[in-house]
Amino acid sequence: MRPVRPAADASMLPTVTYGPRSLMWWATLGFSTIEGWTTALLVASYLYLRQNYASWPPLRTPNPSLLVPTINIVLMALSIVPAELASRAGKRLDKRGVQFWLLVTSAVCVAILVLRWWELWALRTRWDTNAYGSAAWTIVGFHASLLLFDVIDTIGLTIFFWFRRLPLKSYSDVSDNTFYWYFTIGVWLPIYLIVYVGPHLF
Amino acid sequence: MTDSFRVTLVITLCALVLGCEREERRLNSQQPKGPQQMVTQVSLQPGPNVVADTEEGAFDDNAQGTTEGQILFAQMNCSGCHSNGGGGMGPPLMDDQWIYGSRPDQIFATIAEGRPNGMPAWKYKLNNQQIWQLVAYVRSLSGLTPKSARPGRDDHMNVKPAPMQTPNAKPKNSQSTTP
Amino acid sequence: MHSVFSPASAQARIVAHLWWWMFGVGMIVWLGVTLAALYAARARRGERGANGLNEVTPTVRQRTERGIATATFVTLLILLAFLAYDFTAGRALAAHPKVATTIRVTGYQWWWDVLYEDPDPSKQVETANEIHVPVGETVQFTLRGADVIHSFWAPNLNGKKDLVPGYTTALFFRADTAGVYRGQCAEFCGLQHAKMAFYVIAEPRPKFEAWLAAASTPMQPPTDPKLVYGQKVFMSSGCPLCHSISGTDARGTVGPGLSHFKSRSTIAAGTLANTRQNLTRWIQNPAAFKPGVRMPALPFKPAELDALVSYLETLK
Amino acid sequence: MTAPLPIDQTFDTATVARVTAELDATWRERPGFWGWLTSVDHKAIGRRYIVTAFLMFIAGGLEAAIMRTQLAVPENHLLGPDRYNQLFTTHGTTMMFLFAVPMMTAMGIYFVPLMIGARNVAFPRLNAFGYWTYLVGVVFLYVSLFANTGPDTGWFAYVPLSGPAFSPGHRVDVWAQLVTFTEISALCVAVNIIVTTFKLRAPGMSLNRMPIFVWAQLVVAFMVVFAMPAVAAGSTLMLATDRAVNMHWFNPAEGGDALLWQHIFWFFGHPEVYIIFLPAMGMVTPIIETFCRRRVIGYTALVMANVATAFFAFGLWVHHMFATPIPELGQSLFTAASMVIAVPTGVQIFCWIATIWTGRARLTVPMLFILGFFFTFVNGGITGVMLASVAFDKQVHDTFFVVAHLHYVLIGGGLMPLFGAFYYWFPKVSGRLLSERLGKWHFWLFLIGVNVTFFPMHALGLDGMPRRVYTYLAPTGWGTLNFLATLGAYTIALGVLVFIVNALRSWRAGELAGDNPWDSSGLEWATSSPAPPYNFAFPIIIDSVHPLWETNVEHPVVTGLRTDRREILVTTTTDAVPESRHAAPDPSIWPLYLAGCMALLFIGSIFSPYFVLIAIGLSVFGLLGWGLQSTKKIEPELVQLPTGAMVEGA
Repeated sequence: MRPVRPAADASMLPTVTYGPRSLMWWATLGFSTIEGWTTALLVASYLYLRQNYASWPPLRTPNPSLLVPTINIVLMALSIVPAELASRAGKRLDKRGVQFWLLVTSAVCVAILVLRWWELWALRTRWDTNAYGSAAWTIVGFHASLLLFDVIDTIGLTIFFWFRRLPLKSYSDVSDNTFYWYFTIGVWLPIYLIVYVGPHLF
Repeated sequence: MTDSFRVTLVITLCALVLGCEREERRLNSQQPKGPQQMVTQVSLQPGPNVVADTEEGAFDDNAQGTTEGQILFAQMNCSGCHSNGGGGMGPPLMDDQWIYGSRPDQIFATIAEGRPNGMPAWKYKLNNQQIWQLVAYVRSLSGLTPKSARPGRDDHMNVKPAPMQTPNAKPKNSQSTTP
Repeated sequence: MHSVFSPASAQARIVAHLWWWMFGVGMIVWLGVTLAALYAARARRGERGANGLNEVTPTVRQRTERGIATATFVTLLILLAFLAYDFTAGRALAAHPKVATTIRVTGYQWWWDVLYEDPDPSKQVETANEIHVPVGETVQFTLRGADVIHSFWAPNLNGKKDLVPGYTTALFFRADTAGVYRGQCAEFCGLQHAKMAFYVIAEPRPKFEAWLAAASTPMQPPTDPKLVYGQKVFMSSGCPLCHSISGTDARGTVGPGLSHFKSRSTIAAGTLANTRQNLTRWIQNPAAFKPGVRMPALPFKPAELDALVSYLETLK
Repeated sequence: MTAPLPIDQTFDTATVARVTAELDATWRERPGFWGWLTSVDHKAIGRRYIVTAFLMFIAGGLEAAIMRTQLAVPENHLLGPDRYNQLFTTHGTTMMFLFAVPMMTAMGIYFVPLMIGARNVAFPRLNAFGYWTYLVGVVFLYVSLFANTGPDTGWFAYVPLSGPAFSPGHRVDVWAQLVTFTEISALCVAVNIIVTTFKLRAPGMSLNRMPIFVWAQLVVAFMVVFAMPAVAAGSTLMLATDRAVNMHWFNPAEGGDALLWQHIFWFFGHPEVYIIFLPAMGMVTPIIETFCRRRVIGYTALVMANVATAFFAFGLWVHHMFATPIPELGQSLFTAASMVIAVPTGVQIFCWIATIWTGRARLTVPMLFILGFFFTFVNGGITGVMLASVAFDKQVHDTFFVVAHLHYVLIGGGLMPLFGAFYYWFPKVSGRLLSERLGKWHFWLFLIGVNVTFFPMHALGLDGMPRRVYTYLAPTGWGTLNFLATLGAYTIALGVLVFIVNALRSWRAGELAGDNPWDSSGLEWATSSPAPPYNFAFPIIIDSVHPLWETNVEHPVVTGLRTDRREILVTTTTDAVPESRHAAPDPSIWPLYLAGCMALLFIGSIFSPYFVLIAIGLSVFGLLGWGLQSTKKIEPELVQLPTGAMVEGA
């Protein structure tokens, strides 16, 4: 080992940063990419199977119902507001704001997750009826698992913020949580269009 | 590392006990002995008047045997009367009603000996191993065999494509090179 | 016996040439690179520079870099040549003259069902594991997988083609030398993937016609009492549930058809020579030769077995 | 918080000693078995990965040896078809999923932080979680194999053979879930490597100063992110559901499609080959540079070649499906891609040969393995180009020709450099050198063995011997070459045995190496061998690709990182300018706990859906515990708001 000569001092560098400067943001980005790509492959398979059918959905299979899914996607759109406000409060280190908006966000998330159950049945077919049913159920089900993970994450964060004294870096986690939530609902939009609206159009 | 291997060893031993029976592939069917001396016309009370030999063992908890039974069920056209276990000309096999008893040896007798009103005797057509496989499958239809050994959904390759799948020219048969 | 090296059809010839060319060029490249590496390892071009690192003069370095560029360029050329050759070969293989005969081959675990299509159903000929084709004519195969994926491959005649359930695939070749060519399933298809062979018998038109005619005649009922008994054994046992014999009530479609069974050279998809002794042992216990095979060992008494075999031996 | 240290004057050893002592206290592993379970040190995890993966290599090798013995003579009765199918499936699965990929990524886990001058990976607990998940997979597969539940439909598990109708029991389920475990662990490693290389590089190590090995690992990490999800989706969400809950993804009668599986599998399966092969390429460069004592020629070309290979790798999966019914037009496209990918590889090889040429090669064992790599790999590469031709591929596809090809590529392009790397970096890990004498025995036995085993297989394939056959009939005339191949296989085994002996002996009593035995240029050698838990007492500032070959006598370093907690220096993505300090987590049991939940989730799902619910319930606690641990310590922090404003507080 060669002798060392100090050439720079890091003691003035921040220990808590936001967005692309924080490692957690990169982890979120990484796993969002993986999950998004998996969804994309599932959707591609769905469209591939579609080639095997003359009519889509198959004969004697009704189109998926649009009521619940539409309600849910509106909810998702609305959920952006509290999520964004929570993230902003986090960026102001505003504890009260974070607590309140996280609570609202979790409430909406739970509502969305609950609606997801009826959303599955809104497909109006079963996973074991035919390949169409299998594909649709798998895609919606897989996204449900992403949703579940996100809900656990958000609720956990909410609990922490209400009942524990937290280090300041948790405020940065709030905005990463919002970031992940945006991804979760962002990846849902194409699913909604292809799996639920698609069969109605062509 | 070593610790995880000690654990492995223990689990292995347990798994050996659990897994083997279900997963065993019984490939060498040894020369089976001829059909036992059973009287072919049967009394109507449940149960055969002779007990079929179980030397070759029932396939109840053997996955491969049950699946072979499923294949035989289709090949021997049992569905002709029993449909896919739902029943038609013959009694349904999926419910828990058993005219001649649901014990493996009873079902064995039913298949081997036949029963009045149409059920033919199969003992001259199939060997005991095959009959035992059918027994396992028939019992699996009404959930009498361990779930882990029951066959999953059938690919029913040999039937025509399901009605909802009207063959679509473009993506398939891309290779048809007929001039 | 069956090899890419000894092509017996127009198609296989094209591929064989392609192979020998690629082999030659490949060998040169392989030796070239290896020798270059070995020479480089012995070369001592670098001079000690700062920190005892090996440096070379700018001119040498320039020459080296030019060398790298040239080598890359040559690689590219070779690849383009390969590509061009491959495409021309591909086109030649796809060139599809008039089809004389169409044969439908269906893959089962673990045997091949062969059907000679004919507008007149009575003239359709069904056999198994042995395919007679006329020499010098293009024969088209329609391939189907009945259970799992198999692959139809006779190296001397043409490349392989998969039999994928749910798809119908096609393959054709023009055998130009008479002979018997072995083929084997080339896609892993379960327990007996190893023993799922077939034979292609390429013979001149007249011989082929004769065989086809013979193959389409129904079997005559036996007269000799022993054979009559043998047929009775066959019919009253499980055999007809799986096997068919033209001209009788045996119409099973589960196993290979047995009409003109004796005219085939092997039993059990190329596993055993078709002799009386083998046949007897096979019927006694098929699983002894092909563990996992679907054919059951039926409980025949010795007399029954003897008569049965004698009867099967007459199905010429 | 330690007092700020004086800038721009060489430290007296006392200061260094003080800092090192403090760091030792902060970064120390917990003692005993508990410490072993909770460790989050990338070196400890990486070492475990390497050892486990190597054990898997031995297991897979033994399976291969048994298979070769079965095939040595026609109609051999050593194994029946049932056992043989389980063996060849387990061999392929082990080598691809449990040896090759984990081994390559493990080398990344161990060496990337050292090479970029970081103190740990970006997410140490995720790293541990990845290892435990992988270990679950390992144990799961081998327990199943011994329980006669070993998968038996090939490492590619083609439907419908692997579907519910033709694979009764749980053998294929075992395969499907095992794949899931390895995917999860590979993805965790990938994310870790990407973020580590992007954010934790030593100050001054801009992207164009990153060691080639790190580049390779980074590129491969990205490939993993885009390749692995395919097989995860295919096996877990399609094949497993087809088998468990009667879905119809692959059931033609209900509109499913058998070829869909092949597309999905090979979309992963082909990049997989490069995921194994690129890191090995990354190992070649430093070895050549060190033993020819010169900078590699064409650094940029090598990096570009890596990236290009990664891109092409996703564009040629169909060349595994030339015999299936797919449009011919598409095929020729994939042919072109499969041939073009040979160009970047060629460029790399030419650059290396030029480097050796213009240097002075010392033929140490690592260098011998590099020469062996040229000899073996180029052969495999050429047959690879041949196989890209549709016409030719239709003849040899699924024959022993392909077996020969893939072993030449994977052994030549993967194992040879890997063994070279073992000899090269063993002192870094153990502080001792491997024996050169045994190493030469190892090399020659291995090289001869490989070629005697696999070269005859080319001929066998062209003579029509299909793959995956448990036996063959005598008249086929395949006996002689098969016997030869079997002899070769035993030679390989002997060579590997020599290596094992060498490793075990040297680990205890090998010649002491010192910090930089080969006088190499990489940053990993700038610290003691083996490295302390914190790797570097001070982040070293560098200004070239070969910091240790610069003439300066002392390392300029960054000071001011806290020594009373596990603080690591975060730098900017492209130019590696110090950006922030990040408090790395302490040892934790939660990774193990969550891996356990994973095991319950996926293994349980084979038997009953209720296990899934239970596992999810349990993992909620795990996630909470994970979060609690990282929010336990309340300490004064220096917050930089997105506005740029700095706030100090707790």
